[in-house]
Amino acid sequence: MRPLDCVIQEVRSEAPKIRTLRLDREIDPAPGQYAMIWVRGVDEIPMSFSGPDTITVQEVGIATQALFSLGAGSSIGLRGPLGRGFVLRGDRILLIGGGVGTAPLAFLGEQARRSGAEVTSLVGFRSSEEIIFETRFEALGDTIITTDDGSVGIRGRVAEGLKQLDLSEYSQIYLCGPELMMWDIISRARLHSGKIQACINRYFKCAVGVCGSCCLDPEGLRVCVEGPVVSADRLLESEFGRYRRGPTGGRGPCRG
Amino acid sequence: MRPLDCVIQEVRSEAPKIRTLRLDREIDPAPGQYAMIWVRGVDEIPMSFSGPDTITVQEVGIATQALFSLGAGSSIGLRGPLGRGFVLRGDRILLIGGGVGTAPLAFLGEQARRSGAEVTSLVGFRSSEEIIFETRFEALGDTIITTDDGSVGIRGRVAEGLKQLDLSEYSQIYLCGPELMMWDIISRARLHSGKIQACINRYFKCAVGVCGSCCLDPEGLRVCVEGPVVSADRLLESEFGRYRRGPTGGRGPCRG
Amino acid sequence: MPSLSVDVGGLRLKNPVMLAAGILGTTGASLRRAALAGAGGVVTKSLGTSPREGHPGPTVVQVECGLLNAMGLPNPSYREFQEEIEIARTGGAPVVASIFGSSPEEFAQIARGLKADAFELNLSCPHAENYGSELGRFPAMVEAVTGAVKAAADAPVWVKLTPNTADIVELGLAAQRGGADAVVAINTLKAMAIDIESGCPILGNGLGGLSGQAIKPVAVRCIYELAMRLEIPVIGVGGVGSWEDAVEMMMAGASAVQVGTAMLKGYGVFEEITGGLSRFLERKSLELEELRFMAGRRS
Amino acid sequence: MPSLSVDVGGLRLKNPVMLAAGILGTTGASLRRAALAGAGGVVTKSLGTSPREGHPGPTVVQVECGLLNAMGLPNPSYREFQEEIEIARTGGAPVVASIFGSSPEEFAQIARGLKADAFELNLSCPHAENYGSELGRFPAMVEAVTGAVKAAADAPVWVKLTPNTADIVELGLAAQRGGADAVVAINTLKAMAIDIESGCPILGNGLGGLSGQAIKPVAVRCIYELAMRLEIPVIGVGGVGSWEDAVEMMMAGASAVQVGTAMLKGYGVFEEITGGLSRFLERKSLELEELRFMAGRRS
Ligand SMILES: Cc1cc2nc3c(=O)[nH]c(=O)nc-3n(C[C@H](O)[C@H](O)[C@H](O)COP(=O)(O)OP(=O)(O)OC[C@H]3O[C@@H](n4cnc5c(N)ncnc54)[C@H](O)[C@@H]3O)c2cc1C
Ligand SMILES: Cc1cc2nc3c(=O)[nH]c(=O)nc-3n(C[C@H](O)[C@H](O)[C@H](O)COP(=O)(O)OP(=O)(O)OC[C@H]3O[C@@H](n4cnc5c(N)ncnc54)[C@H](O)[C@@H]3O)c2cc1C
Ligand SMILES: Cc1cc2nc3c(=O)[nH]c(=O)nc-3n(C[C@H](O)[C@H](O)[C@H](O)COP(=O)(O)O)c2cc1C
Ligand SMILES: Cc1cc2nc3c(=O)[nH]c(=O)nc-3n(C[C@H](O)[C@H](O)[C@H](O)COP(=O)(O)O)c2cc1C
Ligand code: FES
Ligand code: FES
Repeated sequence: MRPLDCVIQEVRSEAPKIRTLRLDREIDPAPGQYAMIWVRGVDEIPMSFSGPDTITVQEVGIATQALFSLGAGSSIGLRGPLGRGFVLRGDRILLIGGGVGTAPLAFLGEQARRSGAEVTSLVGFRSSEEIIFETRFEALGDTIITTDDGSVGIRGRVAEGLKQLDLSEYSQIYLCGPELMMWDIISRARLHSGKIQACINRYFKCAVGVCGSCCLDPEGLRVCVEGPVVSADRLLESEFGRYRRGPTGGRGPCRG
Repeated sequence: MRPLDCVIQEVRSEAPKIRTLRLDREIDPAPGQYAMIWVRGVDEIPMSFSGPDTITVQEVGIATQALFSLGAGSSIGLRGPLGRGFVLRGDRILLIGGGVGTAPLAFLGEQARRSGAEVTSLVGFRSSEEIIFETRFEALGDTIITTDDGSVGIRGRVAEGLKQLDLSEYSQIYLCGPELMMWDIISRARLHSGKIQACINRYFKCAVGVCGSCCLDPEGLRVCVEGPVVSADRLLESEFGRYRRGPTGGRGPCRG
Repeated sequence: MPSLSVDVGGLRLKNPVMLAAGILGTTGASLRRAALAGAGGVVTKSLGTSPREGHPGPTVVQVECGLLNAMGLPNPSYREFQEEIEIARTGGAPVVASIFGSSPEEFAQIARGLKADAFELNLSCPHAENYGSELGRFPAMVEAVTGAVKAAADAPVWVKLTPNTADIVELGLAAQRGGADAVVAINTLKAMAIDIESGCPILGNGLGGLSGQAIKPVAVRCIYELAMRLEIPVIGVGGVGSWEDAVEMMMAGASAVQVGTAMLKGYGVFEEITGGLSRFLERKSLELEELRFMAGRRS
Repeated sequence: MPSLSVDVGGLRLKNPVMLAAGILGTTGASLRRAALAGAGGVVTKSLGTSPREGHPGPTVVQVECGLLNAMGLPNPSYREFQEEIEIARTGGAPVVASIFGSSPEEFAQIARGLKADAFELNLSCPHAENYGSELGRFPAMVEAVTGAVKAAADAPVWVKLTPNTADIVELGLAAQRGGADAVVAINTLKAMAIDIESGCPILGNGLGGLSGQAIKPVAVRCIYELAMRLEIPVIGVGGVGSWEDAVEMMMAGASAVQVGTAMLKGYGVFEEITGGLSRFLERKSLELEELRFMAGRRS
């Protein structure tokens, strides 16, 4: 499939460096699936769907900056939906997210709610200004918010919020956020790793499973097509949380 | 489609220079459709189906000679079924054929009979030794045979047999044989040309409608894909019976 | 409705979608039929100095994403063909005579002896000994043949280039130096298919030329490279089967396109492509001319 | 069950179906996974002297009949990669290091510094400035690079050739003169795709390389031409996605084949191809070796 031309219908500011772009069509993604977004003349980068027709982008570098600056009426190229999304299991689910990683979880929660599941959310942000999707999560059910600076909700990392929850009550736990945050949660919730699905990031180039750029040690799991949603069981035995590869294919540290 | 490998199951001699080859599979042709038969290392030539899994070949030159000499167990390449075959119309049909051109007509007659049509046949050959498919035609219904030398049936060309028939009695008339024979019949049966379908020959190269080798003046009808069955109406306004093109694309006389 | 008419390489075409050489170009009637079906111009089968029957069959194989052919330049000679050109002309579109020879002199002889609205020099057929790309792979020969035909012909001269080369731009520049009014790119890619049941090469000639969808990305690249460097127009051919393909080729730099293998779908492709092209221009509020080499301006 | 094992270019492979260069070859783990999935051998991503990030995206576009890519030779440098090769080796199949450089010396430097079961010289990538086919299109350079690596390496040397040339046999003969143990044909065809909505070339690099089904007939032809003239083995690559494709390539003259784009279907392709190959040999009562260049003997 060649990149599909999509026109941005609406831009909504979520936080100082986070915006949601609504596209002119639904391409029927499952929550957790992503698209390769081609910012013409700049680069093509992976973005999760934050709704059936939206992506939510955080400005971190050249391509996200370029995408961030596009207004309604501008167009982008889109390859997607790609990869394997979250699989809904059971009727009492817990969403755990951090920062812009909350985007696919809000989408998932809304779909789960519609199909009758009970949804609890634990979402963390750096500070009150960076909180996004607060109303979306609150509309879903019980919501715990953490902020690093304590400006809203519980002070501290997302993991702080775990203390208020009994993980054994949930049929499935869904995770998305910075790698070290996810690693933190998974390590603490080892006992429940069989029911944790995490949406992870790796460096994607081809996004069709041939270039090898996104492969996870030691299995060689192709995250772009066999992920980005991966079970925590598998992650526990992998490089996840320890190192990741960059654009050269060389190993580097996991940030954030 | 690449040529399909077909193994010759059985070879039956029909006349001194005519043999029927039964292939190891039915590829579901309609009567009047043809296949391009690849005699490996020699050439690829068009052949009508004389039955669901048979072709009937007359030795006339290099490729037919090579095909003629193949025994059971040999294999050929086959592209087909190709082109538009005969369309059955009404329930009282007349078959008019000459020489090896009777092959697709016998196939058609058998199919028509099975679907309840009444079949009359008028078939001509040079001499008694060259008669083929006599029993097939006789099994179908009334059969008139002509031979040039009078050794069997009516003496003379096929057209001689027309005298014994009232063409207006037939719902449809099907024609196949040497071009001048077909032309002769069509000219004499002008009044009925609207209900005559003729299976004609032109020089086929590609057999998929792109090379232009088989095109009929003045419309540029691509006989390989829009034929080889063509209505006599159309033939009356064409080059048919006057000239035909050979392998160079240049015009030449119609033989036989 | 935006206008689709275009001036290209010395001809005015009512639309930029032509019939390619060697496709339904054996008879005047089939060429006329293409014109009546909406082609902006038609190119004949390649014509030589004397009659040729071409290679033994199979001459065509359908492969996964296109056609492989080794027709072997069958033609009744240019002398026999004049009559067909006259018939083709009654279709109302310019008739371009594709010609081939084994030397500049042979090309010139044909161009002198034949009347057509333009000549397209086949310096690119990949499977006929002594002809086509056997001459056309050498820039000096391309220049010499082009020059000889320009001197002999009283009609525009287009040069059809081979993609079976490390540098098609060199060949295009040679054609331009020789005085060509346009280049046509691309002819088929040298290719082969083998029947695995028998182990035999399928084409009667063994080697042949690949055309159709499979080669479009190669054609687009060649056109782009040529358009970037040449001053004369580029006519695009190779895998065009839809209006989107035609737009893509024009954005790569083509002033007009030709349709070959897609004629598998029948004569309706001309209206399909020109119709789609019109609607696209309308939707985008663009003139046809603005499409040309848009990709060069956007990269 | 007929044996599929084969000696090719200095290596013994348990079967003739390998993973192609640049395909799932960025990590030792993904290479090992291919070996465990049944590949007879695996080739790494091409490695250079220093780390490269490659071209900006899009680096890959799916076109009608294949893939267009311009990765731009991203790699962490050969030094960083030795560890990955060791991991790959635990898969039990030979690991071939694909290497690239801008001069015979650079190639030799890498071959001296890296341990692998064989080296494959990338003289054919069509879209990286100063590398690949920019060297590999010149026979003298192919010979010089091959010779330099042969002198430096203590493992077999394979030379991967570009089809973007008028005469691939010249390049193959140059590799042979340089002492190559095998040639690998073909790398991708230089190609391009344009987004018609925006008029922009799609690949970040503009130009890229076409692979997959589309190019198989070109690959088969190149292999046939090479097998006809070379004494060293030819390893076939380009559009192999089924056992029939593998048979066709071997009949064209390949001693072994590599699978690239067809990995789109997943790691199962190795078993699919080797399984089909076994059954074919059994049905035809043939030895693997008898397939090789059968088309040459049948034409
Ligand atoms: C499956 C998946 C889903 C994602 N979903 C979102 C999302 O919903 N919202 C969002 O804001 N971000 C998302 N990202 C991250 C986003 O792709 C990167 O932030 C973006 O690529 C950065 O590009 P840049 O040019 O702006 O930054 P750069 O300065 O180039 O890089 C910043 C960092 O982003 C990462 N990055 C850069 N390019 C890529 C790439 N091609 N693939 C993966 N990581 C890359 C690198 O780790 C790099 O260190 C997702 C990533 C993946 C893999
Ligand atoms: C639609 C169609 C159906 C046919 N069905 C039959 C059939 O059922 N039985 C049968 O015996 N014959 C049939 N033929 C005729 C048969 O194709 C030719 O007899 C055969 O091609 C001769 O090849 P050759 O090499 O033996 O003879 P050649 O010596 O090459 O030619 C003998 C004559 O056959 C004709 N011919 C040769 N090659 C071709 C070709 N590629 N296409 C068309 N005509 C050609 C030419 O007019 C030539 O003058 C059919 C032809 C067509 C077009
Ligand atoms: C059956 C066939 C015959 C051809 N004959 C000629 C020819 O005579 N002269 C020529 O210049 N090109 C010839 N070509 C090449 C086409 O004109 C065209 O360049 C090529 O097929 C690529 O375009 P396409 O993909 O639209 O077919 C032929 C192609 C085919 C498929
Ligand atoms: C995404 C991608 C990356 C590639 N990277 C390399 C490379 O690093 N080195 C190389 O020699 N060939 C590279 N190739 C070329 C392949 O190895 C192979 O020669 C080509 O793709 C044709 O085979 P295929 O049709 O099976 O893919 C790459 C191909 C693709 C599609
Ligand atoms: S990004 Fe290429 S294999 Fe995953
Ligand atoms: S045989 Fe080629 S068009 Fe009919």
